[in-house]
Amino acid sequence: MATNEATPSVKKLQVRRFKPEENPKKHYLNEETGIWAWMTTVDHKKIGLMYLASITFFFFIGGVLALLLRTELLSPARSFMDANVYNQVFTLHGAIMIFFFLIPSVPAALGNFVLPLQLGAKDVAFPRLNLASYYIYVIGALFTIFAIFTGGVDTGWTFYTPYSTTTSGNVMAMTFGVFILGFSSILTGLNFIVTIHKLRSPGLTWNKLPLNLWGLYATSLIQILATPVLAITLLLLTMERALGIGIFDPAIGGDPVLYQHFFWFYSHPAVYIMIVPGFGIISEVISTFSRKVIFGYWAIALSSLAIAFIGFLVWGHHMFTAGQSSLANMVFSFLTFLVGIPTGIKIFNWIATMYRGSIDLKAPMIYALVFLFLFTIGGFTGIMLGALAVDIHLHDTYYVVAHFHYVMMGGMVMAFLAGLHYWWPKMFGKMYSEFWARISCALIFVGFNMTFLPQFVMGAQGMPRRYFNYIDQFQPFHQFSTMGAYVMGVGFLIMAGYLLHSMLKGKAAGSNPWGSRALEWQTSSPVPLHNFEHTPVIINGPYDYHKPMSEFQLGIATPHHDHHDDHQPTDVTQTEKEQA
Amino acid sequence: MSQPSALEEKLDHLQHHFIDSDQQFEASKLGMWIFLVTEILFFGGLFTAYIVYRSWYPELYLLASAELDTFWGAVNTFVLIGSSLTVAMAIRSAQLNQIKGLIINLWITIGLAGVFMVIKFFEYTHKFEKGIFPGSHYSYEGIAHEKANIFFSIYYMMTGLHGVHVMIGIGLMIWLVIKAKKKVFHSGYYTPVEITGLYWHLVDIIWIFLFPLLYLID
Amino acid sequence: MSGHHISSAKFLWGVAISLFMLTFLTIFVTWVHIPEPWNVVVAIGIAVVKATIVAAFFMNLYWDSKFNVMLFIMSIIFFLLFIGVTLLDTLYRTDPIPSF
Amino acid sequence: MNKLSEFMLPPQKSTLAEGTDALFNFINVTSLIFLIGITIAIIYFAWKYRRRSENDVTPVITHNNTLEITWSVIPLILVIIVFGWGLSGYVNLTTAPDDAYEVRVVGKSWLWEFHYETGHVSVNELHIPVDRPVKLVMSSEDVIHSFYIPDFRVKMDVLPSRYSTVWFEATEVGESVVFCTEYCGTAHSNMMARAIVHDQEDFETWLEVAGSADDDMDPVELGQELVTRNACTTCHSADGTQLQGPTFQGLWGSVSEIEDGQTVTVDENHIRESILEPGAKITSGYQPVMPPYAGTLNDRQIDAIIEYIKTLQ
Repeated sequence: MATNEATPSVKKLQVRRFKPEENPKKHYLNEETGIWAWMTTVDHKKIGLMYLASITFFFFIGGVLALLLRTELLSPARSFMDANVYNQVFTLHGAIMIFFFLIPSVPAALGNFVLPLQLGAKDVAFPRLNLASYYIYVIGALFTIFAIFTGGVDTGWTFYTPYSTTTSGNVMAMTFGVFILGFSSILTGLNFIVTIHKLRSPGLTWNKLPLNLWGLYATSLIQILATPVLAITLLLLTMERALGIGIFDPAIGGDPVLYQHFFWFYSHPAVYIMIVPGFGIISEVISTFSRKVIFGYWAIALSSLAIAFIGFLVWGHHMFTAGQSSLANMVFSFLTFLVGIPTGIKIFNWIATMYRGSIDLKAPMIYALVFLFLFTIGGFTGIMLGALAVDIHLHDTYYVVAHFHYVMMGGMVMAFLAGLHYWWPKMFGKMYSEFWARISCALIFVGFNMTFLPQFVMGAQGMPRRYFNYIDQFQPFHQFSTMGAYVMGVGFLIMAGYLLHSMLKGKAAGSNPWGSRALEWQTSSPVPLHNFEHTPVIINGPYDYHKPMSEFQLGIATPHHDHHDDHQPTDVTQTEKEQA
Repeated sequence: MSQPSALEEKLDHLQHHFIDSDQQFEASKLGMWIFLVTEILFFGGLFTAYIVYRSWYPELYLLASAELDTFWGAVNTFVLIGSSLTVAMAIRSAQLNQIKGLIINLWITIGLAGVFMVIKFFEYTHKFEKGIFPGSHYSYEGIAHEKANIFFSIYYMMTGLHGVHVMIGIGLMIWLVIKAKKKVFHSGYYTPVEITGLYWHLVDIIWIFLFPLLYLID
Repeated sequence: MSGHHISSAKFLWGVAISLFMLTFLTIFVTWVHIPEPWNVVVAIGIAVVKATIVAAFFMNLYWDSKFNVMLFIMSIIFFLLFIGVTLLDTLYRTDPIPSF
Repeated sequence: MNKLSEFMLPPQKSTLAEGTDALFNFINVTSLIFLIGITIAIIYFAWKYRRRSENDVTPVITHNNTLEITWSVIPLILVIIVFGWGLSGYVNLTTAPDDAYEVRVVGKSWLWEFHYETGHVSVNELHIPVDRPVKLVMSSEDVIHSFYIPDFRVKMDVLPSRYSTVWFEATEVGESVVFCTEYCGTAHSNMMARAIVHDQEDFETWLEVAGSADDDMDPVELGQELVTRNACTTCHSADGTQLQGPTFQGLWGSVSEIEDGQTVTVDENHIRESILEPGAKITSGYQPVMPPYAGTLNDRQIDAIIEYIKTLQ
């Protein structure tokens, strides 16, 4: 224990440089091994990896379901599944992708891993709560799987009443599963907000906070403010089926449009739960691979918060044709356009960051650029759908399907992949094959556009969504779209292949393969069990590439004690307090 | 650092990633406040349903609230405010290291919460006897309004969910009593008492709104 | 520290008694029939005052960090936005009636 | 421009289509210009400023107020234009002229019923006059449906709890497809209808004749016609194919097991009851989803359907 160099009598902060140990023998992956240690771990990094494994599993399931849907749609009417099966499959595809993949993907999986590292903290504020929220997620997932095998659910992921209250199948188990899942999301958000507030390293002021953390912070705020409304909505829906509560059931005097208000009050902000942390990743990646200070730090940070706030006030744009009042339609349309502005600001800031940078087109950067292109298309088609008169024509058609796939998959999933490739060496200390990463990225990019560009045209021509059968005029588009989906599927298989290969036989990555200035790269890869062997001290912003690397590795020595050792010497407590 | 002596005495509770007790306490309290935010929005959904239906059918609320017994509603209000007082006293006892006072105050709170639930139970059974069930099971004919069932759906959801929160509160306080008897709490560490208190006050605040909104519509 | 405010027993009793008085007041007010919509305004007004007292003095927000106060207010603002914007629809719907 | 809109959009067959399409094209073209600009910038920067050595030094550009205000204000102006344009179009779409010809629409899972002021009811066929505003007053019997005619650029949800309206003025004689766009269950994608636009004279003739057209038809032929016209065939096949409901083939005289374990012979009474009150006896293995036809079909028509089913052995 090297506590003596910072004695209680010293009032000034005594910092020195701590160079990260390259390829350490002991790290979080090989200390405390075994199934039981993993399942009971409170280490944020392991919990992050457990989330990562879970969401990968659900992404795979959701993806297979998508391919089944696309294959069925090669021809009109029945080819290998009947209408009821088709309806269940698209419901599951939506519900799994949204509730089990997109919502936890960046915050719970990547966020859990990265957030304390970027703060220089040893863990999140409530580690046991963090583990609990993972198990809550698992329980929610089990309920959903139970629902699938006990009658299935064919309501669409939106559970619109009165269809969801009258249809057969096990809607209750499914809504209850999602209800439980909501708690997982809430607890993660709660944990992150407290962690960002209370566990920042010395010197890490709000204006030095990495933009990824601003993104996660905005996301967490949405999670805690919106998710409870989903909980009450699903509870009311469950009660409607169990006890005939009927607040949303027109058969006994309820109002189904009120359900839509309740549902979208959560589910629109939920879109931002999915995309805002993606913005954070993109900011990190673009700055790192342009090796340049980010352009418009505050513009990007505050626009995340602005999007989070305005995002709460636009839910009614899902209901332009639902029979809500014209006044509400007008207000919602106007506010919807306002969200476009901070989003546009971000795009321009990222491009400006690239200007006169030193751009290295490594896999994470390629994904980030793909994100910029696809998300811009998603954004512009969103403007199209926000325009009242046009939305009347396009609402509930394939145009909407294509739009949100451009935003969610083209935006969010690409950002997630950028983040995954960016932090992969930090997670496992191994490098993946750059060559295969590019191949797979190209396949995904081409396949994605092949899949969804035709859907814009189809939708504008009037092809409604959630259709098992369709009129012949749309067949060529559907076939082209299905081909694209297969190409994309191959891309993802290749990715699974090279990432697995990297995990098993990859070359050692070194602590900072990208030359980043951000804090999480100033510790070893893989990360030590307690993240940093010292208490990091921050004097520069995370994107200050004009300052020497040595200024980013400063810290004060801290005693390193065991995870479960609660008996801390009192003098240490005193010492750190005065220094902080 | 108000009580440095206490800090030095016992640090069993301090987790490894916090620097000191104060940081841990503040973090826990912030966490609880964030949780209360989610609770407010959770009940907020029901209040929204309440307000929307009230704006549509004001006359329904007049008729239907006559079925609710203002007297017992008022008694319950006093009971809950009283229990809020005892919880505040319990925290005070903990802060002053008076473990006996802490346990007594917690027991009184649990008792008052029990009284609340018993009154609620009789209110419910009284309505069930008349056939006032929520939604589609509603069979009472004393209210001349076709949407009376919806009012009672909202009534049962609001008071029922509130009742569930009271039950959870009772459970938490029994757990606190057990912990207190094991001498876990002292003036340097009483975080669970404090945050359970916050929770309990919020349950009280929600009832403060439920009472006039459901019972006092003249 | 802001989080360790200790109230005196007398003070806590005072808070509780003022809450009891306000409860009497809100019941009393229903006996004097105030015309619509002011009866609702008065009832909610008293409830808001009571809630504020509980939040400030029982929950110690009065002495607590600004951020906790902000969180509490923020939750109420978002609730009001939810209800306010929903009412923009529900209050202004037009119900067409078929002519035959 | 015209090529683009012809490729992307269905033909314009109502007075409302032109306005909607103009805004659609405006947003498309503006977006395309921005998208091309952004894409070129990305590719150009990625190439021009590619990393040349590990020791590259980059300039410190933290922000630029003029630039940031510019790229906030220009999009703001553009979206406000789009908002106003969209709103004025929407006001057009929602304000039906007073002299509009009214048709009642009833959505049921999974068919559309159109009631005319003459008392005539047509199923899955909406007959309307050309060059005259038509207002549809719509409601649903069960779950939420949505009434959509792409050629007319109109869409509106059809609710079970209250009425909603949609209006349009068709500009040319012909047929257009009607979709249901709010997911409503198994045969959601088959809940289609045809909007048949007549010229004024034809329309009036149709109204007069439609109610009595089948008077002199042979009952079996009439029955066959009716099961198609009333969308029975959406769920009941005539050739043994398994759909959402029992097939008509071999149905007559068969014994079917109903939900509570009882059996019932398919005779006139059972078929009549099943048409008027489908929920009364559900054949086991099927969902209780069929809408009641009381008020849609008269006795003579039901008899004709029974005669037709008898022939499908």
